[in-house]
Amino acid sequence: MYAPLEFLDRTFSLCSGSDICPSSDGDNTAAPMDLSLGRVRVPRGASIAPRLRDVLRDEQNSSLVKFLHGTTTLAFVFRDGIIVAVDSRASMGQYIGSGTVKKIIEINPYLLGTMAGGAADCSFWERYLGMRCRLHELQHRERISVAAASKLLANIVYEYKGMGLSMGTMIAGWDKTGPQLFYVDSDGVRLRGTRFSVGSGSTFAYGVLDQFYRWDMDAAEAAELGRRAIFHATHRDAYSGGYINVYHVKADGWVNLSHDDSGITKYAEYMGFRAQTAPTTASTVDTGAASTDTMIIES
Amino acid sequence: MSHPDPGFVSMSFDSDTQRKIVSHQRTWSPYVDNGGTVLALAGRDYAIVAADTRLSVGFSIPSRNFTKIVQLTDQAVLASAGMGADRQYLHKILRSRLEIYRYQHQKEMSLGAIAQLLSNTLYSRRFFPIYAFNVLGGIDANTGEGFVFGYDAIGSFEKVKVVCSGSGQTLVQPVLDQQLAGRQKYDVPDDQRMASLSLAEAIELTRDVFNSAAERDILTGDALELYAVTASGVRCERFELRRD
Amino acid sequence: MSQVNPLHYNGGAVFAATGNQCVAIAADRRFGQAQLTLACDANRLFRVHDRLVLGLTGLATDCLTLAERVRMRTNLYRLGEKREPKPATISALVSALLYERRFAPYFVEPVIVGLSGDNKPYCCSMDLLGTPMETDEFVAAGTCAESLYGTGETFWRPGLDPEDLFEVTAQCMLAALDRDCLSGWGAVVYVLHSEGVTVRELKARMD
Amino acid sequence: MIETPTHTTEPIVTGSSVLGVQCVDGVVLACDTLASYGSLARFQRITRLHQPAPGVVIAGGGEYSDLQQLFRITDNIFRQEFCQEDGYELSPRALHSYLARVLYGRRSRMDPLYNSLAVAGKGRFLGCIDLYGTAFESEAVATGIGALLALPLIRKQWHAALAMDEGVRLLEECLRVLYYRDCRALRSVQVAKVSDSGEVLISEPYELSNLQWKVAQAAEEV
Amino acid sequence: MFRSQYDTDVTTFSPQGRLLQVEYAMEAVKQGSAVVGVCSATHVVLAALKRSFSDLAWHQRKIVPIDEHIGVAISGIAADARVLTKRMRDECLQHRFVYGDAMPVGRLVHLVADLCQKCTQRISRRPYGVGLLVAGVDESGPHLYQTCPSGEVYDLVGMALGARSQSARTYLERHMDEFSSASREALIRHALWALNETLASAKDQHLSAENCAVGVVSIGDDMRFHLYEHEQVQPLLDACAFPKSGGTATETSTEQAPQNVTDSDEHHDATMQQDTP
Amino acid sequence: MAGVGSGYDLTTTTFSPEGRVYQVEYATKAVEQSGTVIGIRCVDGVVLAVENLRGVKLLRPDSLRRIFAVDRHIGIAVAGIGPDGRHMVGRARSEAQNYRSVYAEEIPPSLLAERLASYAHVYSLYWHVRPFGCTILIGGWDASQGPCLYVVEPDGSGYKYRAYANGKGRTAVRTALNKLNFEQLTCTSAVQEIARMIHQSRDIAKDKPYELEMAWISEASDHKFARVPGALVVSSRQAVEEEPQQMETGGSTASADRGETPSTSTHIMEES
Repeated sequence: MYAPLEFLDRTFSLCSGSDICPSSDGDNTAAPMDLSLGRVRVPRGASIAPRLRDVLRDEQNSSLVKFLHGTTTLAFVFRDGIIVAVDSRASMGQYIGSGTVKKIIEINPYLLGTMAGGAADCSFWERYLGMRCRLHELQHRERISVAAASKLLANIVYEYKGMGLSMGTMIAGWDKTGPQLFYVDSDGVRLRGTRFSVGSGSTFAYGVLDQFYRWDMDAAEAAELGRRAIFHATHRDAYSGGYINVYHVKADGWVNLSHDDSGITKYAEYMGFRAQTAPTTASTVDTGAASTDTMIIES
Repeated sequence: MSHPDPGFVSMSFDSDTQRKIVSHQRTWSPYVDNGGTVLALAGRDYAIVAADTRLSVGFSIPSRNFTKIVQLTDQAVLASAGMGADRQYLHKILRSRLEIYRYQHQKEMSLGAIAQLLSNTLYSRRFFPIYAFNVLGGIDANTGEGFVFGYDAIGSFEKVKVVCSGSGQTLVQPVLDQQLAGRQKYDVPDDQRMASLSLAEAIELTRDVFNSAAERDILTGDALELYAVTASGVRCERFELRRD
Repeated sequence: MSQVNPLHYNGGAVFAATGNQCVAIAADRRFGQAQLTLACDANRLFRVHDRLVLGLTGLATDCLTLAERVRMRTNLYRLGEKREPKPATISALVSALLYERRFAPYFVEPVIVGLSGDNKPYCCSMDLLGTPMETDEFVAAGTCAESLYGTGETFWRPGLDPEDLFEVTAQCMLAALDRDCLSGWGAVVYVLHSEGVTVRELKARMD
Repeated sequence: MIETPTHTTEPIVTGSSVLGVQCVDGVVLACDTLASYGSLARFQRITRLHQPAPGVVIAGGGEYSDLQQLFRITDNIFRQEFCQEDGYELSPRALHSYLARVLYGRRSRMDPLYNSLAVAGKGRFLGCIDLYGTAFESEAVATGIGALLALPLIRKQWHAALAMDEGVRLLEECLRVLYYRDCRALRSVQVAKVSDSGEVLISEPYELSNLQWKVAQAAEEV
Repeated sequence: MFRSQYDTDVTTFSPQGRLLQVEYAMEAVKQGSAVVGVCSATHVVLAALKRSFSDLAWHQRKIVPIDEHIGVAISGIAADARVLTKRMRDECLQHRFVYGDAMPVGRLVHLVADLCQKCTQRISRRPYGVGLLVAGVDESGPHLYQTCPSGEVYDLVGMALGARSQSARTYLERHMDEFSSASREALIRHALWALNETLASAKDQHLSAENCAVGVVSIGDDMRFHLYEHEQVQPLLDACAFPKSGGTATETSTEQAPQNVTDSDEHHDATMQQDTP
Repeated sequence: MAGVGSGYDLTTTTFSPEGRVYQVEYATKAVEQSGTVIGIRCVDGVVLAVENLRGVKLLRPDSLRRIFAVDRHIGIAVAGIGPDGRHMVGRARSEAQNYRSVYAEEIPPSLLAERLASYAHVYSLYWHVRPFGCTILIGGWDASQGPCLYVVEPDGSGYKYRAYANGKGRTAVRTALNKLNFEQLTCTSAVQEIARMIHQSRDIAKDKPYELEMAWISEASDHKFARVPGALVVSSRQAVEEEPQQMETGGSTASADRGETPSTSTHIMEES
């Protein structure tokens, strides 16, 4: 549009025309429906965000503020690649929103991301990261390095620093330089390392991980260590639990190793139930005959 | 219904209690919880999306017949609890976006694509969230199997077989876990725990849990709108609930 | 994050339900500090005598203190009255003990269950100031009270015999615990019936 | 960047309840003629009913300046319709949906029009919108304190064959109850009747009659 | 038209007070393949001849649904048409979003017309080179509108645009008074016959399932715009036995295998592809 | 005319040596192409009339529109390029609404005319836009001045008229207008006069069939913009068509030379 046309519109825009009070009649019309489609509509820092924050922090909105949070995730580099292990519980306050969340996000066949903190934040931005990595491959005709991918995520998140994003994520992958592991969080911290655990149960996981970690473990042993660390976190941390998912990042991409129930099977296997009698299955209680038997320990 | 929390007595250990008392002047909150419970469950070849029809503001009920469900396509139905105004806005936006999709693709949007669209729509308002707890249910076009999706307010979603949301969530979800998802059948392998109910049985179960929820949750009641999605299309039924 | 409310600090849940000449009370086993689980063998059910059980959940220190005070007052009662107290009596006692601390209350949600003389089930719960709520259906207390009300409302029905009452109580307890972070790690069910008490330990998720 | 405007975050000059009931031959709206300034009954002869076009009436409670702005908005809408001259007549339901979008738009800019509106129109249409933009249709509508005091009464008396005159009497009875109990209410009220075919009759303000002030127990015959 | 200095800028008046660039834009409408619209008291029918730009290419889209109750036939530069139809769809959705009901056809058409007019008064861009036949229904009944690059709007009972549409217009003018009471099938037949007229002069060419599209909207129960293309249009074609002899001297023998349709007498340079999809 | 082909008449930003802006004059030429448009201020209101030429036989009967409502008390008739006119009408409606949101009163036609004149004028100043190819007749009712008729020309000039005509048959109509006595002319009689003037200004052989579109802001429509009742229009048109004799001056398709200055007797102009 030629500059002079803007001048034309400005001189004759209606609000400047009326001298008494600038009736920006724009504010009375119904809010137009935003139809932008197709492109991923990345959230802008809404101009009303500052005032909104104290509203959202306001107590009676607490049920809104509580998005899905809490978790335990870990990842470590070892001789044969990277083991990534996570739990599967997402909680809203003390209520378990879901017990079957997939907290390892498959960014692409060579890159994994983990989810800790805001479930929506992590899944949205890591899915967005997957798109950016694909574009990188198309432009440079080679896979993006893990360092670059994690830097992309860190820069994106830094843009929204202070606006309430809550993410603690690990980017694990195998590129030309071998297995790489980065920790990126919503404060913009980005660290390269060999052993990380993130989430409310990370202290428990670190305890097991630090004690049994060795560089020259084989894949099975390393996976078991990861599984064990997550198990202890789920046992001790109230906000972790559900299933233990373990992935192994190898030269030719990641592999989904296991998906075990931590609360029952793994507890029985690792801690041995004090129970003497066979485990019971508590099945349907319906108006019909009470056909079930429940695990009974004669005290 | 949350346990009667002794508000006046709760000595909050919260570190920023001091700040809360200081910044006492209340900015106007754009949010209000109009309550309501929504539920979605799926069987082998059907999906049920149900919601009560009560709109409450504080302790009064301006409307006993406020639908919380919108039929997006003949294979996908969405229900939202939480704030009524945000719900109406969200449903209008999604209906328009689906219309545009039909223009561009000359076909209906698949259930999975709708799920992702809803997640992106919610997340695009990450810093001024749409206060709606959504459950999306429908039939997967190619496999013909029923699926439902549970959401939080800003778009984190998960593909499951049964989900409940809204003010009666804590009342209803454990019952569904136990009766339908069989989460307490500890020593049965995961993939065999799901009770396979027929559509009629599933409708019965839905009515039971809503009656229980209406007993204990003051924000749920009046009537139950139930949409049954099958390969042949969508059927809507309506049942009365407690009106007190 | 979760030490906001003292009633939820240590976690814990109690559920009680009545049946045909029997009553059951169940409690979880977790003792935690906010998100940290310290012990999986906490006991919340205090057996006053074979036909009366007091369940206490909430702030652990208050529960233990209150339990001891109830035990003391019950023993004085036995010495004075030379008979065992009826459930209603214990309810009144607990209610009075709580209201004494009206302006610095015990953060406890007691549940009193028992069988009176003619095996009539007694079931009562209170809030932390001692407001008695007697019912012949079921009661719930603790961090997952709503979930317990939900499951109770659907599964419980009047006139259950001891075996079925145990089954219903167990199902309600397990289903609710699996939806709550701060309760679980095992559960115990006491069933008081005419012939006596059966105590059973439930296998629950340990995460 | 200009400081975000914090306009009406708490109402100053306010109108109280608005009542509405759907009858078999039309819809009745009723409200008193008071705009209170806090606890001062300041403006006692204002109208909270407005007829922007034949066949539709809107009434509102809450911030009176915002209500006047809403009346202007509806006038503008119907003036545009007049100028279009294309035979498209904005239906009451379309106006209801439009006003819901306006209120939701203002709410989403954290600058709400602090009102709750009732929209009555031909074809027995009765809709309600609150300051958040929550819009719904119902056979009985009451805003403000009316939702607590009057709505139960209307719902109890309501039946499918309720005629408009009975509806007027019913709303008058509710206005009496409000006058008894709502300290922001006034005795002088206005009633609008919108018939099924669209004739609109807005009464002049009149005083409520036969009020009962005797203390209940002492009254021999009640 | 001798080359004069008044016909290069859209903002230049000629001494006779004409806007030549706008008139040239109206010519672009004639380059498009033929479209016909007819309107009765209860229905509006659009029929369009679809062109394909090589033996391998699919036939272009000439009839575009805008909303449940509105459809548009385009003639002229197809790319311009897509911009306008997309805008029309957005406006209809916006109206539904705000008012909750269908947008009146007249209001939408005048909005598009104002868009076209804007381009004729500013130098920053060329006018739209497309004419639209808008068929729709609303409370005031069925409507057929035509918009031109100049911003002119006509409320019509029938119209034909595009290449050799004059013959179709003469057909329509001759049967004008039969339209208002015509039934749905009769109206479709009129539209197809009119469309067929435009082919009369071109040798060995006739309407077939690939190159013909029909759009119908009615004020009946569903008030929806139905688009018939490919095999769905065949029964409509069969229903109207094209006149072998009489008025139009076409000997369109149906048993001839349908050749691919290339407008042999069409000449347009490669860059300015008319009606490219 | 001197300007043609001299190179001085290509943009609005070029003066010819003798000080004329030909592009603006060519714009007023465009106005004369359309059907005759007449506006008359009568004692009890203002009548606007347009001879809509039915260029296309397939048009829906009486669907052509050149008279638009701007507000409840103001109507605009457009002579010249229709779309340009609609653009002006859109602007007029926004001005009216803007005025109302500030002063909570209906906009006086004089002020609307002035605002539209300056809007049209700016389009005749810059090279990246072109002047409006239409003349706007603004008929309205003003509490203080009663009925009033304003006309805005493409060059941005706006004057108040007792009566005005433009378009194909303008010269014949203007001569007829001079004969009218505006002190007693009522709206209904004005309608009949207009029907006759338009009929006589047409050259039966060459001109296309036409539809008579009329609207007024009169006491009959209690000072609100309204279409003249169909019956009155039809009856006055039939009455005129039955009259045998022909007007002696033939159709005036020849475009009158723009040379005449606006102040000649054909325009009854008052200072606005």
